[in-house]
Amino acid sequence: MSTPLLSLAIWVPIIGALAVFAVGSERRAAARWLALNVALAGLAVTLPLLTNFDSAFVGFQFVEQLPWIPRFNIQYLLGVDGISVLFLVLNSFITVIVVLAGWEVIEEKTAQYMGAFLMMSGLMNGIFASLDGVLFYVFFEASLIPMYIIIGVWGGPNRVYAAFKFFLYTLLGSLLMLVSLIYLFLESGGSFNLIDWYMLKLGMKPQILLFLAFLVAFAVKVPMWPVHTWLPDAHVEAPTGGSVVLAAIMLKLGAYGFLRFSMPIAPDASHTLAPLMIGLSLIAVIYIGFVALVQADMKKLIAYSSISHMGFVTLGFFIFNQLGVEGALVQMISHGFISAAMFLCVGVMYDRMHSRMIADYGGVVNTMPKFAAFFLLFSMANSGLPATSGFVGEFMVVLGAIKANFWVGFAAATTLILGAAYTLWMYKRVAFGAVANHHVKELTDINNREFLILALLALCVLGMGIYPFPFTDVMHASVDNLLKHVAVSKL
Amino acid sequence: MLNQFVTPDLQPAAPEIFLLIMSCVILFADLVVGQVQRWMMSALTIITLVGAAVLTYVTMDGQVVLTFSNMFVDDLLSDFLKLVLYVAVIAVVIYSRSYLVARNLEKAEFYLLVLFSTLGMMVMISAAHFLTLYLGLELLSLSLYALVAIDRDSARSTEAAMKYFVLGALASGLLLYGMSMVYGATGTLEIGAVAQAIYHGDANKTILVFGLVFLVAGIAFKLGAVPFHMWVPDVYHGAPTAITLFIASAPKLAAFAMTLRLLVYGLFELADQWQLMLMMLAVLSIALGNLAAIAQTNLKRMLAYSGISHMGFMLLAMMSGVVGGQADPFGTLNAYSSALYYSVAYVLMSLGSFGMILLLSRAGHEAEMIEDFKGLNKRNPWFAAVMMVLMFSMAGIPFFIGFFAKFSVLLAAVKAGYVGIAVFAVMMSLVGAFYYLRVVKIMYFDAPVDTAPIEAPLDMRVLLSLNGLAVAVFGLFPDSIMMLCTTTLVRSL
Amino acid sequence: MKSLYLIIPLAPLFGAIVAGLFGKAIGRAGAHWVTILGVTVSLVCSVLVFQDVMAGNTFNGAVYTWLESGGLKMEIGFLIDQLTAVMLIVVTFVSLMVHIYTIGYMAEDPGYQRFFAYISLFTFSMLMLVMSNNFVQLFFGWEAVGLVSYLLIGFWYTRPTAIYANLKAFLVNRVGDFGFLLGIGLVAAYAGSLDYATVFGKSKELAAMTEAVTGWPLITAICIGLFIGAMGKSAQFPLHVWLPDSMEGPTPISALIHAATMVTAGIFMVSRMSPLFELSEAALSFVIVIGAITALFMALIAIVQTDIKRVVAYSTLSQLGYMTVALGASAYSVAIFHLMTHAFFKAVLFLGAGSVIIAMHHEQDMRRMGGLRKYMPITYLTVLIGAIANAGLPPFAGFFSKDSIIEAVALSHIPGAGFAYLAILAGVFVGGFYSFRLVFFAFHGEERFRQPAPEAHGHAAHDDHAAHDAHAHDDHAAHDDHGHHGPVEPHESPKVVTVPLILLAIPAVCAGWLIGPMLYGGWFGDAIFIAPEHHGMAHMKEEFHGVVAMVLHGLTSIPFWLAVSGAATAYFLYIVRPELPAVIKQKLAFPAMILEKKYGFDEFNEWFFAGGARGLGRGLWKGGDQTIIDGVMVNGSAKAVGWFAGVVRLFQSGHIYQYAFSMIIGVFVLLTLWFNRA
Amino acid sequence: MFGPVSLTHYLILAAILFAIGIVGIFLNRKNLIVLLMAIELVLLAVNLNFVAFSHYLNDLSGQLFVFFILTVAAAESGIGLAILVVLFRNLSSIDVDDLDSLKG
Amino acid sequence: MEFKTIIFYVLSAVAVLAALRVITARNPVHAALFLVLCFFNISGIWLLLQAEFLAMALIMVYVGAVMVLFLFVVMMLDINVERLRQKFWSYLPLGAMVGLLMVAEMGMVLSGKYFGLDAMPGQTMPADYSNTKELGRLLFTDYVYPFELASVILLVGIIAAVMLTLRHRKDSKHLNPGKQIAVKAKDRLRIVSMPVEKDQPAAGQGE
Repeated sequence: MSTPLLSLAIWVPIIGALAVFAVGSERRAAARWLALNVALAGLAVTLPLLTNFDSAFVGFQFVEQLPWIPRFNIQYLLGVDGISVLFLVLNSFITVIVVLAGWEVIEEKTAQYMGAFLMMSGLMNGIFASLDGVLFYVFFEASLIPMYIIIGVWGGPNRVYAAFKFFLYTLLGSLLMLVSLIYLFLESGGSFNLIDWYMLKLGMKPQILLFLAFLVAFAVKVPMWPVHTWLPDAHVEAPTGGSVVLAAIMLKLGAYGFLRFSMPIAPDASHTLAPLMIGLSLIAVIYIGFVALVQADMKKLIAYSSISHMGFVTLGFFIFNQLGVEGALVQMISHGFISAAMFLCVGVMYDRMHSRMIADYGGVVNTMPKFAAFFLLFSMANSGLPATSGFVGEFMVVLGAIKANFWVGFAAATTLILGAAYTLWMYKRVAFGAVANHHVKELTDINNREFLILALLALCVLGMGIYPFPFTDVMHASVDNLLKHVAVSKL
Repeated sequence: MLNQFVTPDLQPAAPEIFLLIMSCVILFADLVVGQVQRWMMSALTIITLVGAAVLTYVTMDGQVVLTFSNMFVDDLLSDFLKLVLYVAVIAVVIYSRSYLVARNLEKAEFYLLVLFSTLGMMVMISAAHFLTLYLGLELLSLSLYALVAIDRDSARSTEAAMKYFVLGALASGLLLYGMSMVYGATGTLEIGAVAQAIYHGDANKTILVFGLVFLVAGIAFKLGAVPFHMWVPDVYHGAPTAITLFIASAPKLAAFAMTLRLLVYGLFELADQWQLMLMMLAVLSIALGNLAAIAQTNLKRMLAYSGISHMGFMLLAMMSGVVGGQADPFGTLNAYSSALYYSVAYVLMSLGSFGMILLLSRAGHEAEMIEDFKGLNKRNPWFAAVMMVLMFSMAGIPFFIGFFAKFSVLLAAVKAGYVGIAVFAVMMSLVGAFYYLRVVKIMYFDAPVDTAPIEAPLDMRVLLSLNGLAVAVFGLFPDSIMMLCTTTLVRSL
Repeated sequence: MKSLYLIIPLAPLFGAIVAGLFGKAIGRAGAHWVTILGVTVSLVCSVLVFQDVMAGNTFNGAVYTWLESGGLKMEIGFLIDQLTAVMLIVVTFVSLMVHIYTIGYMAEDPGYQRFFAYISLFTFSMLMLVMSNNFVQLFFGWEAVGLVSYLLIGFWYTRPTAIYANLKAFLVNRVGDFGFLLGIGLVAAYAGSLDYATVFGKSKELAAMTEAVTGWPLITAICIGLFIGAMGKSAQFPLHVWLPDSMEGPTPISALIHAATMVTAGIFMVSRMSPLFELSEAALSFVIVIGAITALFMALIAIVQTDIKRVVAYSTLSQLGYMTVALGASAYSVAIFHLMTHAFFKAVLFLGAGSVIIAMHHEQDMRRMGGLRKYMPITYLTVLIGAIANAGLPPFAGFFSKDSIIEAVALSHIPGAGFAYLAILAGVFVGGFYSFRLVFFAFHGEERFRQPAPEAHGHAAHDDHAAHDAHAHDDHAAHDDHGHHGPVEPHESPKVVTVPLILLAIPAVCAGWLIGPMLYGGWFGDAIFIAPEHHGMAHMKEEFHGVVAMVLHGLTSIPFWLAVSGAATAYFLYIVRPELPAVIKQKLAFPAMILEKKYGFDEFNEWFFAGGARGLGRGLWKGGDQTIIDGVMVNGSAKAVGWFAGVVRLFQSGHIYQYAFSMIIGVFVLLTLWFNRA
Repeated sequence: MFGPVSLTHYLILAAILFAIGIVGIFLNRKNLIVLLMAIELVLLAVNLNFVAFSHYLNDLSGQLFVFFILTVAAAESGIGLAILVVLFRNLSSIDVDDLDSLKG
Repeated sequence: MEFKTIIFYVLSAVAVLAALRVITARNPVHAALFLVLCFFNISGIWLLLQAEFLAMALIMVYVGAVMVLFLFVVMMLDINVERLRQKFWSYLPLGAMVGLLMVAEMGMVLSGKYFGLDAMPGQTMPADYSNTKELGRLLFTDYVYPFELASVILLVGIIAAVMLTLRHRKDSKHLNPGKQIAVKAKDRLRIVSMPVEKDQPAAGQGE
């Protein structure tokens, strides 16, 4: 057997996290250096996934299969396809960023902070790599724990409410999924293997019910309207790193779930309920767009913008064409970079001013020109400017949507206006203008560490915007296969 | 006449006999040792339990052996449960010691009563006759009543003991009434013979069901299922924490054994009837346990209510064994082994949780309020992590043992077609997650109020750590215990 | 040759990157040298390409595959044909002039390097736009110029008006892009490709289709969608509102972006899409009506403006309207021709205005000028040339293009052409009037700059807009100065300012003479497609007998006399009877107010769109998210559970008898239930 | 009904005693001792059941069961009364209503 | 109505009335005495059922030991009798209703012909049959295991009762069994070696 790359991607960060915990917060420097090394190692083990990935191959690659709980035929079954492979790399990359972002800022319980993020990184890799229902579920839920701790321990003043809301909201969804998984296990004659489930014939009613159960689970995670209200709270209260991971990776889990579970397992229900999904997605895009416009808190604004962008993702999935699905996937990755960068930008300011309120800022560009340049780039990317990654996904989804239904595309395209409006209006109030107060006047520009982080993300954002071909190239075979599968009725 | 009598085979009961003898030894040793060297008591107790474990393990052959005129059964199930029981009791003894010493409660009687109640549980586990079941139950209960009142100068403890006593006696009355009805209907008190009689249709169903109601009531009391749960919070709360630890852990195994022996071994033919009763109890327990726990500020009380809901889950598995009067080899076995697994998992988690309260307690300070855990992460990250693992495990979050317990129970329920109830159960466990999270919140998010260092003997620290690790490790590799549960039941049913 | 094409956009990009990222390292001189070098290289290459294209070598090919999905292959590639070649020359030439001019204009600005980086970046974006061979790249360039425009309008980011204007510009443009994107989406959905050549090849098929969901004629839907984009970028009514405000940017920007190049992107795009537009009568009607409205009504506003740059800005709007009208009349080549001539003379006007502004120490109000002619002769002369050209008097550049437009509209038969014809004729008069009003007001008559501030300074809005142009570093000081300008002594601007003015004035005079080859010489070859039924151009070709003949003919035509009368009116009102305008204004208070309020668009947008969106957002947030979802659903259910928990607790009263009772009831209920079952 | 004494008679008598015992438990709000006595009544009823069944089934195991119940009940009473005494020492009352410090 | 029936009804009636008084009596001493009465009657009924040994045991164990214990405790604790009766009547209707309903329900089940035992008029044993002997035989053979368990239960009862109620008062005189057992002969008995012969002291000193 070749190197178990996926297992490495999962367990290197987790075991590393335990090691970081063991180092303890008293030895701060040692803890964070170890954490950085672990994060880098985590990234290093995911890179071969990309280089060795055979994009022409339909199906799962790097498959690892071991019995885990033979009692219920639960397997330690890992594998990636074109849909999931990129997320592992993205996740590991973001972990590095997060570790760097918390370098000096986190003064309390540093080891726990770093360890929690590494732990989460491993768990989330597990989610993307699992091909067994229970294994997926286990990772899916376990990842709540570190996030709960992160929000609660290092969060803002209202962190307790936010952490609870986050945890309970997401748990609500996943518990229903658990029942669905069990149902599928029994229906499939005793298998938790996803691939078996894909082949499983199901009646319309079970499909609808399964779809709805999965919907609750994934919709909360995405989050879709109207189960989105945990996100702004969680984002606002979470420390910068938490917001970054939340926005960049965690939200993707829900969307990924739609592709992995809902659509292939219940294709007929997916088609039947597509109008519902599209409707909810469009509400997310438009309704949330308006809501984002009036936010006074930067993080909240970006959080709402995340919801809106994720609306694009779900929209892309449920128009059932390749442009839509691939666009949505591209959007997910791109949003991973952009939202991470946006939250980091807010974090940079927050670290200096300890305020996230837009009104407390003004004229930041005067004192932090380098930072303002990055911030502008990411703001523009957030509003979907071509040549940034933010454009690619939105463009593809809009094209796909218009192909599916003009009015859907029409509604989706309003994000062009709304997205620009709320992002740039915020940028205007924060960065432009004369120096608003003496706090702003005393701001210092970003240091080398911050520069490095932002520059890395900027490269990603631009690179993906200028040459997205490799990203979609990886997906083609898998997405194509998925769409073909979904097109065939299971009734 | 007398010459017909054959001396019973004592070997299957060797652990019980050993335990009894050792109890007497300890009783006498107390006289000799006196106040000064009490540690010897706990050492002797542990030696006794270990010895019993060795005996149990050595005599374990997987055969179903009946002895004492078919009153005692030694099967794999009993051996397995007893082994878990020893482990639990050993943990209880180790966790309790410093707490008891600090309160001047470490009397020989404590160890004796613990051993006697252990004996009672062993008798229950091995009961093949209504009488032995009853006697085992009483042995257990009487010891527990006394244990609850062990801190005799505490009004709270004695109040709890009184409540426990009155309600417990009422419950045994109910149970006995049910037994008498079954006796009347079948003409026998032997569990196996009862099953045979019902199978052959000799007994009247109406009377059986009439008796069954009382039996279920008695069982439900012991498990602490709604509406027979009222004693649970008060007793858990009122009893000294060391005793609560004991009541909340090991007896659940015995209660499970009792449920299994009475309902499955004895009245399996009536499964469609008692399953419905259990369903009512399960639904009520899950709902009420979780809801009431939310409103608690006392950790012991909270864990009591959580225990009620856990027992509801266990019953959920018990009620899923038979579908439409038909026993399906996979489903039935899975249901009961899930219930067994759930009980074992619960005991493990319960031990750890109450152990944590004991860990934080010290002379003059009962760490039983949730508030007392404030900022534990600052004080001691390791034990905060252990408690977190326990809480998440109780909430049924993976990768901990509680998740797989819940998982297998839900699987059994869905398999039996109770999808609605399964959904209800998970929704209620969402409510449950709230109060477990609150404990984690207190430990991690809040600043410590009490900054006294945690003083606990090394053995307790080590064992508690192992306890937490077990919850985590058996969560990562749940199959070993699951398989054990299944095998046990396959070989014993 | 392909590498040559690549050099054209990449050279300015290189300059932009160097100046932008390493501005500090290379210093001010380094920044302007590297960018000017880049643009110069670009210009040289453009000329080479132009020659090559004239020799018949067009090019259409991909550079790399940008994306491929769902059978849609999107490439970055170049389409080099006659249309592109013309645009290349215009863009690079104007850009180079602006670069040079900037050296002088921005000499003291602290953001010097940044400015050069921006304008080079703009040049790159614009070049990408015009060289594109597909919709994706077009859209990229489209948005990229928008971005740079955003950056440049807000160049002086400390000024509230500037950052208000740039946000406004971006958002209004986004509204246009919204339509544009829908148009592109329809193309992609129905043509299955975003490559020009492929799409144009399928244009006939597209024309026969209807949109599946809406039932609209497909080609019309596409064209109107695309044109909405053009309306945003080319500031057509009602999306014109951003352009006047964009004058907040430094003057070179107004010249480069908001007059010569970016705003004409829409015109260029529609011309590029002529194979599609030609197939939709409805779309053309729409185009011509919008264009006509813009041409006339924006020109009217210019009459009442007193800010010198704003006059030019509204004039630009009006001229863009003319171009649009030409498009609607299927006279694409005329539109491009006007685009080109306009680029030159409008650049002259803007840079001239800029020169005046420098001379006046950043005073933009014409009421504080007058009689500048003798102080700054070169500027005066060039501005005069620009004004004449703008007014469309022969034989200046504007004449040929404007006249051709009028001619083309007259010959057009599509619905709306009649209205358009009247509108643009009226526009000619107005154009003549405001052009000369500017000249007379600023350069002739009384020297008002030595007088104390007139009452208009009390107008807050104007104050803000007219506030100190350059020298942002001295922002606060400038604010303090404002309104207390001491007597200024105007003087001619330095060479870096005047040389580009002169260089631009030359084509402003003579560019029109290219009319023969450009319009009727088959210059554009296959680049522009005209449906046979739109025979206006063909007819005009027959009528055309050379430049001189046209000039002579022009002298007898109505437009000429309208323009002249407009100029004469201006002379009368501002030289002969300077006190009259005030009187007229008093007499016609209501129309004057409408014009001064610019028809109330800004107020309406601010109230309806901006305020409405904020109101809606707040409503959805407070009402939807906070009250209904969080308040009722989330916290409500949490509260309900909590309340329920409290109730459940009450059962646990602590009394034994109650506990016993609960047990008994349990048994009792079970008993009763099973008694009934049995 | 007034025919020869049958099993049913005994059972119903037992049921009546059982009910009285149970009602006694929750009816009594003041005196814990009476509570204990009520429990004795319940056990008595059960014993009666066993004896009656034993008689009619001609099977001695019922009587043996009663024998053990009596034994256990004695031990139980002993412990119950011990707890009662301890409680009285702590509370100076055996009022059932006073036993409410643990609740909620 | 045969004699046995009359006896049954008389005994039953008294037993039920006594039971009712147990739970309604004002004075706990009375309650205890009524319970004794009830036990006596039930004992009589058991005699009807030919369970002679148990009937005796009930009297001896219960009446003789347990109830006396009850009485001791009642008397030992100083209880305010008046207070004990408050609010009794307000709960009575509910209690009576539940009790009656339960009896009715149980009666309906039990009076049905479900057992099939009524056909048997009960076993009449031969005159030389000894219920006690039979019980004893079983008790020490088949029931040896429960028998042992019962002993353990009683042991627990003892231990518990002692643990809960035994108080070491400072001024109380008690023996420490541990010490007693640990006593060694040499602690208590000092063997003094005395010379058989003793020196003659000075005359007259020993007087």
